[in-house]
Amino acid sequence: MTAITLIEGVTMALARAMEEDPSVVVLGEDVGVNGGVFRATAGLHERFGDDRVIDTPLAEVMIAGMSVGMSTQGIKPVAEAQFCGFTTPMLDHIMNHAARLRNRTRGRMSSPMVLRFPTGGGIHAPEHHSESPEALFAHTPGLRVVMPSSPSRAYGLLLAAIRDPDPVVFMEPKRIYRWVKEEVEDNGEELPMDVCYTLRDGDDITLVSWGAMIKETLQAADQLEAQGLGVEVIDVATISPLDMDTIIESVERTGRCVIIQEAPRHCSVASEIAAGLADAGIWHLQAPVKRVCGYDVTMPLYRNEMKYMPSVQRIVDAAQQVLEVS
Amino acid sequence: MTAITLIEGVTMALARAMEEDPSVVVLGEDVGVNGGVFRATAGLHERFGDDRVIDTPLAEVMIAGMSVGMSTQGIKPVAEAQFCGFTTPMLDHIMNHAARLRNRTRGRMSSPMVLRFPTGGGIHAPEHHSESPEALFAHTPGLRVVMPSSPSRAYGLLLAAIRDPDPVVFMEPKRIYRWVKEEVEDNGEELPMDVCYTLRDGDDITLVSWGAMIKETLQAADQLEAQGLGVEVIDVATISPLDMDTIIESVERTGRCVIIQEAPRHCSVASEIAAGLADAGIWHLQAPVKRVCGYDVTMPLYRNEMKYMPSVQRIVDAAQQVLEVS
Amino acid sequence: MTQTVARFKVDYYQFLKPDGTLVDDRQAPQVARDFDRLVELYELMSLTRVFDAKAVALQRTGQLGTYASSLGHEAAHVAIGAAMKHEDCLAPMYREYAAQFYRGVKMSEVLLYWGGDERGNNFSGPEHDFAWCVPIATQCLHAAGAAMAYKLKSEDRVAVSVVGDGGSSKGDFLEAINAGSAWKLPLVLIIMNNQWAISVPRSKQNTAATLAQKGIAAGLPSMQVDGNDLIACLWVMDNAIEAARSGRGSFVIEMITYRLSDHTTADDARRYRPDEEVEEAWEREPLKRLRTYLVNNGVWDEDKEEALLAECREAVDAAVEDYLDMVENNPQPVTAMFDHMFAELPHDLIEQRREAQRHEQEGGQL
Amino acid sequence: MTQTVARFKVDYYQFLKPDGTLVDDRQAPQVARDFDRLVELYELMSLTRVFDAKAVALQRTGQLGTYASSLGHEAAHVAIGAAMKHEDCLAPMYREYAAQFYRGVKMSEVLLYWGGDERGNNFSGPEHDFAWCVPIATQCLHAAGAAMAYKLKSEDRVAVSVVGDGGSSKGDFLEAINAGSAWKLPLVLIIMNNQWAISVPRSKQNTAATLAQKGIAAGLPSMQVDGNDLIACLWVMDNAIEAARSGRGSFVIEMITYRLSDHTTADDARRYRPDEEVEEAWEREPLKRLRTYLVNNGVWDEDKEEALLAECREAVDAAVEDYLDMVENNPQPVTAMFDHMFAELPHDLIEQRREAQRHEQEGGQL
Ligand SMILES: Cc1ncc(C[n+]2csc(CCOP(=O)(O)OP(=O)(O)O)c2C)c(N)n1
Ligand SMILES: Cc1ncc(C[n+]2csc(CCOP(=O)(O)OP(=O)(O)O)c2C)c(N)n1
Ligand SMILES: [Mg+2]
Ligand SMILES: [Mg+2]
Repeated sequence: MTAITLIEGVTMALARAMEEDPSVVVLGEDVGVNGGVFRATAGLHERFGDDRVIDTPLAEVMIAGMSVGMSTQGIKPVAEAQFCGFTTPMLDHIMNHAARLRNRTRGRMSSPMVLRFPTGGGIHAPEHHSESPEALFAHTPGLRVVMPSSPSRAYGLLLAAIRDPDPVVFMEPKRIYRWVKEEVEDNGEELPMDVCYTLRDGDDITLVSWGAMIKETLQAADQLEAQGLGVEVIDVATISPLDMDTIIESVERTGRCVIIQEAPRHCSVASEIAAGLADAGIWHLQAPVKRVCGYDVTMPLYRNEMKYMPSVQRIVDAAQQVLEVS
Repeated sequence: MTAITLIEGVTMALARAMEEDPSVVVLGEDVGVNGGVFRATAGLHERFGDDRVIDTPLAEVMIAGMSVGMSTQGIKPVAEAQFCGFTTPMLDHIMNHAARLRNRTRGRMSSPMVLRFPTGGGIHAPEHHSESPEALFAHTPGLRVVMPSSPSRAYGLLLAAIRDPDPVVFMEPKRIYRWVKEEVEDNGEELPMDVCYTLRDGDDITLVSWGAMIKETLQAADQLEAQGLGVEVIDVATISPLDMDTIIESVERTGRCVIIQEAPRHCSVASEIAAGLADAGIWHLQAPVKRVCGYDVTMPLYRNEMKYMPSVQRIVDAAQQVLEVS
Repeated sequence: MTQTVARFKVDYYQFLKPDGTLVDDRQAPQVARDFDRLVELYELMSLTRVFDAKAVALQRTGQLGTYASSLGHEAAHVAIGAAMKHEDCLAPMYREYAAQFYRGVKMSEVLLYWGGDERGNNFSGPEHDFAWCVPIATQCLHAAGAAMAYKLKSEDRVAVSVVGDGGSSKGDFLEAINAGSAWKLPLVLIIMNNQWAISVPRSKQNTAATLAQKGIAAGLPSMQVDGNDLIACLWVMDNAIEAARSGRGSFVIEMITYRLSDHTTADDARRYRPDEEVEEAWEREPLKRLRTYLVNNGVWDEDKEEALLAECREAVDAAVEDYLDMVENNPQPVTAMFDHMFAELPHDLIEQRREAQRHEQEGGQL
Repeated sequence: MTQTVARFKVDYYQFLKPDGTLVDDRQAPQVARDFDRLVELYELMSLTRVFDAKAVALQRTGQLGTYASSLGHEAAHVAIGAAMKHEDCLAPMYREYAAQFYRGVKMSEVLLYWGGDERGNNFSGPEHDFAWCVPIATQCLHAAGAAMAYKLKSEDRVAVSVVGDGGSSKGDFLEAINAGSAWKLPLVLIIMNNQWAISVPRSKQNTAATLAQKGIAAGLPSMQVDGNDLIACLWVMDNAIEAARSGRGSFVIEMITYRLSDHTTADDARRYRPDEEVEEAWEREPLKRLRTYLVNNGVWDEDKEEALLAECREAVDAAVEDYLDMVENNPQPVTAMFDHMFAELPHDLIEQRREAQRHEQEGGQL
């Protein structure tokens, strides 16, 4: 067992899944010899060959549509979109077919496929490389949406995603691809795709986040804890289905909640969580539910991208605002 | 002045806009000689000819992409997607270009275009004809999203949309295309695209909805009022930007709110409104905020579609639940 | 300096003329003499036409939702079904009933589907066949994916997809052609050129001489065939499918036919096309010419025709009964909309399912 | 019966061989003798190459973000720029700097863009030209839309778009071809076939003989040209653009060149392509052959070359200075991300803008 990064957790899960199930194929632009532009599929082509690790023509509609087709005929496609911004042309096949095939045919057919892609900002990339479109997928019935924030969750959740009998959208927070190393055993153990992961316990306030923002959320938690506060940190990780129970149970204790996401706020995952609290969680709330989000503007080019994303300071500010309410 | 239906309001606004601005063109599948599958563009081809009312090849990506292109070069495209389900292939150009052009070029270019399409269920149509994708558009920075629920709002808001210097997604609730007739003067007066429309005043509960669900919402309000309750009914109408002020101001008085939408609940417009209440509206809330939505499943084929959509009964039930809390 | 680096052509195939005689006796393919096969397929074409009329009538009387008629396409459709093996995969658009009937789909299932009941998609045809596909042309990429799966698994199977003249303008179709070329997939793509995409005529899709030549974009063998000529359709389909099966890659076939009906029952074609055009098209329709040919060759006659039609009507009536029985006496419960979303219902849907059930029991209706 | 209903071909154009001599003196077009134009364009090609090296160096030293080099494409790019009129519209992909320089875009603006500053897109080129386009091939439909606008307004303007060999597989490009055909748009679509789409070789995009033949799908005139031969590129572009301008519809041109650099500075091409291939490609690169030709014709020499390079370096250095001055001394405030979202800031963004401003003043940074 060696310490690995999040992206190495992805690669390890891919290799494991391909090893254990010959129907698993990886496809996408530059996933083959090149090993993916982030190296997520590094080594797989050498190990599994042309028929299992497939460089495609440059055509996202095709990648998505053919993945749907393959998935109905005994192949398990794990398709890569090179960047989050290039999933948009895939939405038609993902939303209108992958998410619907089982229901459409009353179970006769299904579309067990994984769409994985790097998401989020902060790596000084060009336009369309830094978005956080999880809400688009999460709003679509029939899809599971997953975003790990640690090497072990990347490994365990991707294994679960690939083994799942239904389509899974697996979003990889590329800003933290190589943030921390963690000891992860390549034991083939998957993690559940329908629970939130509580990273820290605390009784004064609940911080809810996922993906790369977990980094700033934990840093904000450090600052708040240094002030003697008990901060509960929840990594949503599985965005759809959303485990509101864990969040509500936490807010039941803390009475206060701040939700942190990189995506714009309007009609977002953060909105969903806040709405859940406004319903089933209302009696526990001792303060407004604050959402610290990307602004409702286009993700700026890289010189200003960090000013777009929630900073530790913005999270701490929001938490303090919420904590001030008595 | 004659009484017209909602769809006639659409047609009247299109004709008016084309009359007053020669750069306005209507394009889409079957919008020409056929006058649109719902007759929204009826008579326009005859009146304005081939160059202003354009039947396109069957290619949604092309319609969206060319509309973006035209809009940058002095033409004002009003593109029709034949049904809501066929906007998905358009999302790439709408989200990644129309919504971004002005910002991308620091104002040098812009994409003043309108994408209009019939939305929602209840007319016994096949699959992909009955969806409510407003959240997808509303989550995207740079787009205005509008959905009228009356003939006069259809007329006034579509005029505003066409005259707006930025891209507008104009969703037409087809179930109520011909629900009521209203006297609407063809006076060229537009309506503001950033306010909610309060349809009824009341002090006991606020019902918030938009589009075709306004019909059931008003019917539910009737039932509640028959019980002696004061029901405020707000038609959101302009989904993005969302006028939370009007909603919060109402809830300040009523303390109770039910949000009704046809779309699935997860990460939806209803979620956004509830989240807004959980933040700025929290001190006014005397009860949980309930969302009565389509279920988080694929819109069923027509035999069961009415069981998918919020019924008057479900709205009344939710309202009563909220009203019972003391 | 100029140098021609590539040359291409599109051939057109027709064996049976509209008047029911062969274009050229000596050049007719073997299938033109396979009367057992031709009679079998003629019978299925006839059944389809009877079915079609009934379905339209059901819609007119409020017993069926919007229905897309296949009137005029019977030869092309039946040839597609007849050329395929069971293990091949069909990714249809929405009107290829004759192809599907050949492959085992029941008439009652077609009715269920257009009757607004998902169970129609859970049909008796090959379970690996795709359901009807509403988002135009997307089915072509599903077929390409299926073909890719067969290729990866070294299975001798072919995927077949059908798209309309309108749908052939869509990127999905064009990307499917490219995929077929990139991986030499066992894939047959058929453009069913019935001259209209709802109200938009073929001439507005583009100004090219043929639609078949779209295959040339990716170097695929591309041809046109008279889609009202069963013999030509069979010959072209048989050859393409077996070539695809034996590893010779993908094919693009434009079948030229005519949509004799409205686009669907929700359409009124008189708004946009002249009656004369339709009348003229009736001259070329597929059943009459085949019947003439069969009669001329002594394998068909008035009595057989009458018996067949009676049989067809009976079969169709039985199918209608099955359909109505299903939707009236055995409707889907509200829970059905939850139960097939996932292999296992996630926690959030368990709750919503319960709510829906409660509302149904309370008789909650709009 | 078989009947050939359509025939097509793709021609390849080359006038100037890699060794700097003409393929055939007598067949060379007039532009081969227009030495003023050729020298002017050679100078711009040289400037672009110097600029390119500098941009890569800036990225390596952390002063620029990811940068897409145009090394090896200079002839093709400059010909595109030179063949267009100011009022024509260019919808580029992301590396056609030489075309854009010709049209007035400043080097400092290119740097600003890759330096992560939107102001680079607000460039000094024609204000109706599109900005660099990241979502591959989408620009082709914007060009088609622009062409449609010109057609509707009866303006004698042409829209030009460029797509890569990779990008030519995408539905957007294929739908743009179809649109060009459907409406006979004044549109020139260029496939810049530089043999690689990041790590994916041309041969994996499809197995067709040419990429140009994609135009045949919609009946457009389609041709190949040696993209390293300025004379051929100019000749083909001049002709296509003027034909498009005079109402003869759309054209598809495959320019055959080679990406001599990594895909972008974020890429390491040694991972996937052999050095020998690149070395071999250097033999065919566009500058050397043109220089040889100009020298052979007595319009260029060593001194001029040296003076030119010195001039280029100076101009590039000045551009770098402008760029760095802009981002260092005049950076965009946080409010810039709000101020161009809409013509008029909606109420929800007014609030968020205030919040962002407050955070910036507090020095809020990640
Ligand atoms: C993506 C998409 N856009 C629009 C429609 C609406 N629509 C249904 S059928 C049709 C015309 C199809 O014409 P064609 O492809 O020629 O097939 P045909 O119906 O003539 O057989 C249209 C526009 C759709 N179903 N899908
Ligand atoms: C829709 C889309 N998919 C993927 C990418 C990522 N990407 C950027 S450049 C590139 C390769 C482009 O190759 P080609 O079209 O041949 O142009 P070249 O870079 O060689 O000039 C890819 C895959 C993108 N920008 N857009
Ligand atoms: Mg058709
Ligand atoms: Mg390339």
